Amino acid sequence: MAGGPYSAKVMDHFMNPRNVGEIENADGIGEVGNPACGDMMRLYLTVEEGRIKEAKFRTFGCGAAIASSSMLTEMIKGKSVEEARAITNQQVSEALDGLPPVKIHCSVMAEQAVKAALDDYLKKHP
Amino acid sequence: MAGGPYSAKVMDHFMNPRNVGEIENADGIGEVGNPACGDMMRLYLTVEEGRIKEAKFRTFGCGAAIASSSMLTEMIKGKSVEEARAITNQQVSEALDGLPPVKIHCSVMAEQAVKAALDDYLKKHP
Amino acid sequence: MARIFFDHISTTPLDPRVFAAMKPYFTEFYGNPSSHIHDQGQAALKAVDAARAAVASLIGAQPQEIVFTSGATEANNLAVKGAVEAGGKKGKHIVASEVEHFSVLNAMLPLRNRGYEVTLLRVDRDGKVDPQDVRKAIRPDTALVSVMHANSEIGTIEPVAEIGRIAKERGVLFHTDATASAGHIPLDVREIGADLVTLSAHNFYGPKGVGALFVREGVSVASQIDGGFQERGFRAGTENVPGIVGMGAAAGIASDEREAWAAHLRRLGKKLFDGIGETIDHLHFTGHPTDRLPGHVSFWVEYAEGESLLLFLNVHGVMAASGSACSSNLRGHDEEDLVASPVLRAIGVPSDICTGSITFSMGKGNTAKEVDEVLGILPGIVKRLWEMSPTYLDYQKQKVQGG
Amino acid sequence: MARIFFDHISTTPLDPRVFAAMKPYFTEFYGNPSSHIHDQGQAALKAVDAARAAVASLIGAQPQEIVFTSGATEANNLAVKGAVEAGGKKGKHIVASEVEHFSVLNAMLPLRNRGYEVTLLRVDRDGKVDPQDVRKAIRPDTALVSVMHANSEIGTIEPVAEIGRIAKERGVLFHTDATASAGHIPLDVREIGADLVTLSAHNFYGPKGVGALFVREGVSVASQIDGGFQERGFRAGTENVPGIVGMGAAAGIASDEREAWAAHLRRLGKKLFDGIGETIDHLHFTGHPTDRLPGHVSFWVEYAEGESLLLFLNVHGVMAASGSACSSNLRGHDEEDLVASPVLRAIGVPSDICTGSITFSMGKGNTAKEVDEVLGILPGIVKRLWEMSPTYLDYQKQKVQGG
Ligand SMILES: Cc1ncc(COP(=O)(O)O)c(C=O)c1O
Ligand SMILES: Cc1ncc(COP(=O)(O)O)c(C=O)c1O
Repeated sequence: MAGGPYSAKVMDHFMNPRNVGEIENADGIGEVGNPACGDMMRLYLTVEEGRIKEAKFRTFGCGAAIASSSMLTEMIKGKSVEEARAITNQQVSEALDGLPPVKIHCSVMAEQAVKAALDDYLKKHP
Repeated sequence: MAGGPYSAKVMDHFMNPRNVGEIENADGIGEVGNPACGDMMRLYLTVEEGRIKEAKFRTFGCGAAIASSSMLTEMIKGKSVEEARAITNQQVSEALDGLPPVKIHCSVMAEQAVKAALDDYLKKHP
Repeated sequence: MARIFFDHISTTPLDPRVFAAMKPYFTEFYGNPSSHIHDQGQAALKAVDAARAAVASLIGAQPQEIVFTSGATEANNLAVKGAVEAGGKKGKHIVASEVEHFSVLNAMLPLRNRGYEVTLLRVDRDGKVDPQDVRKAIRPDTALVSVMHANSEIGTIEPVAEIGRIAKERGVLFHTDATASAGHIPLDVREIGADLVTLSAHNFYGPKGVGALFVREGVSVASQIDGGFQERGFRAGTENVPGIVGMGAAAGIASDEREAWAAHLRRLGKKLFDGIGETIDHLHFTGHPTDRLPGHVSFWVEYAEGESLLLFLNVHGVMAASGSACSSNLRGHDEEDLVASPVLRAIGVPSDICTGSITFSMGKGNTAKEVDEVLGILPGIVKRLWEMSPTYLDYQKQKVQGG
Repeated sequence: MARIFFDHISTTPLDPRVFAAMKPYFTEFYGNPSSHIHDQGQAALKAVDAARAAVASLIGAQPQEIVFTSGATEANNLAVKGAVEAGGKKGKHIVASEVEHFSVLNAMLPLRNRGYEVTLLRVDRDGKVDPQDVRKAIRPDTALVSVMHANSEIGTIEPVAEIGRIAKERGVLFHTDATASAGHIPLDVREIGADLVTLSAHNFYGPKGVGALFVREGVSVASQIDGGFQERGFRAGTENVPGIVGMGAAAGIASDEREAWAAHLRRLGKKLFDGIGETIDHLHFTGHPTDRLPGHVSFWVEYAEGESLLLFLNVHGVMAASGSACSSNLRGHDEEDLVASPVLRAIGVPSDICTGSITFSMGKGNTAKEVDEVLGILPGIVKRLWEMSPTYLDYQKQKVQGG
């Protein structure tokens, strides 16, 4: 394959996404985006002793959206709640060896998803 | 040669112009055109018993101008003064198998040259 | 792995016979047609004139009615801007369909800034313009009606002959963009009653970088690229001689073979259409069911996003297009450049779905075996995307709960 | 018979290495760069980007500063119309030299009709613009200065670096048409201080149908061909991929070999210049004696008309150009289309003579032997035309009488 518009890293996470699925009775669920905008991501977390134990996602969207979701779940697993909340879209994008400018919003969605899931977790576990 | 922008007939008369030269003591001389316009033609005639005996020309100008001059001299030789005066630029152009539209004025110049030369003849031989 | 090109609507492979015709005009006959005083220029000029005759013949035109351009986009700009500018101050109104290509729609933008008004005609769910709407839209100050011959995204063929008749009745110039149709379906400029017709060589197995505008004898357009005296003053600039020769050769081949291609493509199209319809749920075909380009199958799938579909198809060796502009403008500067396809919006595809549209456009070289391969590959890809999709999950749960 | 091409200013033969580089992009990699979601499109996009870098490198620019067009004429139109339109209402004045190509001069016509004013700079007898005249011509509302890099008809190189400095001082955009010079003489857009530079592939052994406009980073031009999202919005339309690849290849070769070509052509140019000067009376060279394109020799001969000279030269296998527009527009509709060359008028060649101008423009493939052949052929042709000319006859008689 000639590589497509995406980096090899993006294509790897797109074609072999890590942590696809859902978690029954998740500690936190974050949903961001909107299919009307072309992308929607739902992130499920379990948290144990202040650390993210498991992360799963389902995403409707383009290659960058799926790869950002997959990369995000890899990045947050094992991190403390505070560390996970500090993750920025730049970090997601860099971990994927970059995204085309028009696709930066996909990494932003990933950043927002983890924040939303952690908010949900804190609400449920005050 | 690929033919150039002109018909084979034009090219023949351009490369091997008939009747180039001048006639000492011509019976009539006609000069038309202007080098400033890119073309100038001078036609020399001798007339015997109301018929054109000899015709010679000198022309400064493009391929069409030289070919029209050459063709004209061929066409008028042996013609009566009246017949020569009746020659039109279309006849010159047709005899050359046509001229590009922008070069029609060259055949007009030929028609005008013979008229001017005949006027000169009539003035000198009233 | 399969290498299946099902994206002929974006461009077509150059026919090897066309390339053979072009070849001598690269290194052997390299003259500039304006230098026709010498042999090299003369050879170039003759070749351009021969190509002009071949292109004219493809669409029932006279050679002097063909103006060569750098492509369809330029031809559409020349048609739209050129016609209204040549029309002078009396015509300040343009009628066009809302499913025109960007090169028609965006060509009207600078005119709008200069005070021209535009009426965009709605289309029905199949993407068709109603000729009666054209009649209603024409005003006393209408300078131009522009309705495309066939839509590249959804394949629909527009009723151009009726529109041409109405435009003529009302004394208004009629332009049709035949980029997607020329060389593929019948196109006779007199039958259509068109004054201006856009053609593109690379859409019928000719080279990129060359197109043409048919300008009916007696119709005037204001030149948009000014300079020397080429193309009777309608379009300045040294001619793309090998490109024009290629367009002529492609037009000649299309004139001879178009019908055979169309028959072949209609068979492949039916096979693909039937197969997809049978194997994939939640699938909606787009465009007119019968009045459509041969070999063109377009649809959208619920709960699956178009770019992801295309990426997976490509990984499996199948090259196709998404109707969505999203994927076709990955090189844009920011999200603003990611706009949903106006065509899909126009035919009423829900906007949360329009990113899922796929266009399979087959060409003369495709085979039934390739259709089978695509039919084998597609369901798995759709399933995979569904399984990743939160909306599909919700739908499934709802279904279980609902009954 | 000799087949000697001395008309490289009209176009150059495609370098076989350029053709080899283009070839795969006709039939093997035929994708549309906008379809870069799949392999075919991706291959095309990569090729276009590589060519962009090569063209940029030829002129000291950044890749993103290169906008591909269909040729120099389109690039000149984009530069002139695009720059003043993007400048908005404040800039309503353009400064250009009177020896610009028609594609600059005529691009200003529609602007004039819309209220823009144009100051045409005079040139001296060698065809040079005086930079101080540029300074004087610039007004507070000047939007653009356009002065060409080198003149194709008379070979003169203009003082573009000084003009660029003045334009910059005054905060005015500077465009230079480098069609005749790029790939032949040094050209660095930063040194020149140009904001917009026109390039044409077929003038440096690349293909016809492709050119480029350098648009300095931060400078905006209003697009003239509207449609899709190609070329960062400056120029819509599917890219002429093989053509662009060819322009890139030609730029790469020119970067490497330009100096060697120029040395060779300067030698041939001197030989031709000296030989013509020695053997032909009543001959006047045109253009600057030293600041000129290598291998470019232009002149006029009294009492001999240019088209006839060219026709005879061609019959003897020598292909050249006349400065006169007469011969270059034999396809026009009527005599109105036969206008004397504005360049020759501008440098003060008497108008009854300007039809006699000849431009010999040599290329990298020409040889000293060919120069000898031309030197052998030319005097006989001139003599033959003189002997047919009534004005030469008068001159001879006058001379006899006078002395
Ligand atoms: C209907 C239609 N018109 C015009 C165009 C523009 O063609 P090009 O990009 O070749 O200039 C396209 C391109 O896809 C098209 O589909
Ligand atoms: C100086 C100059 N600029 C622009 C052009 C236009 O080039 P083209 O006809 O290739 O578009 C020419 C053509 O001869 C030229 O000499």
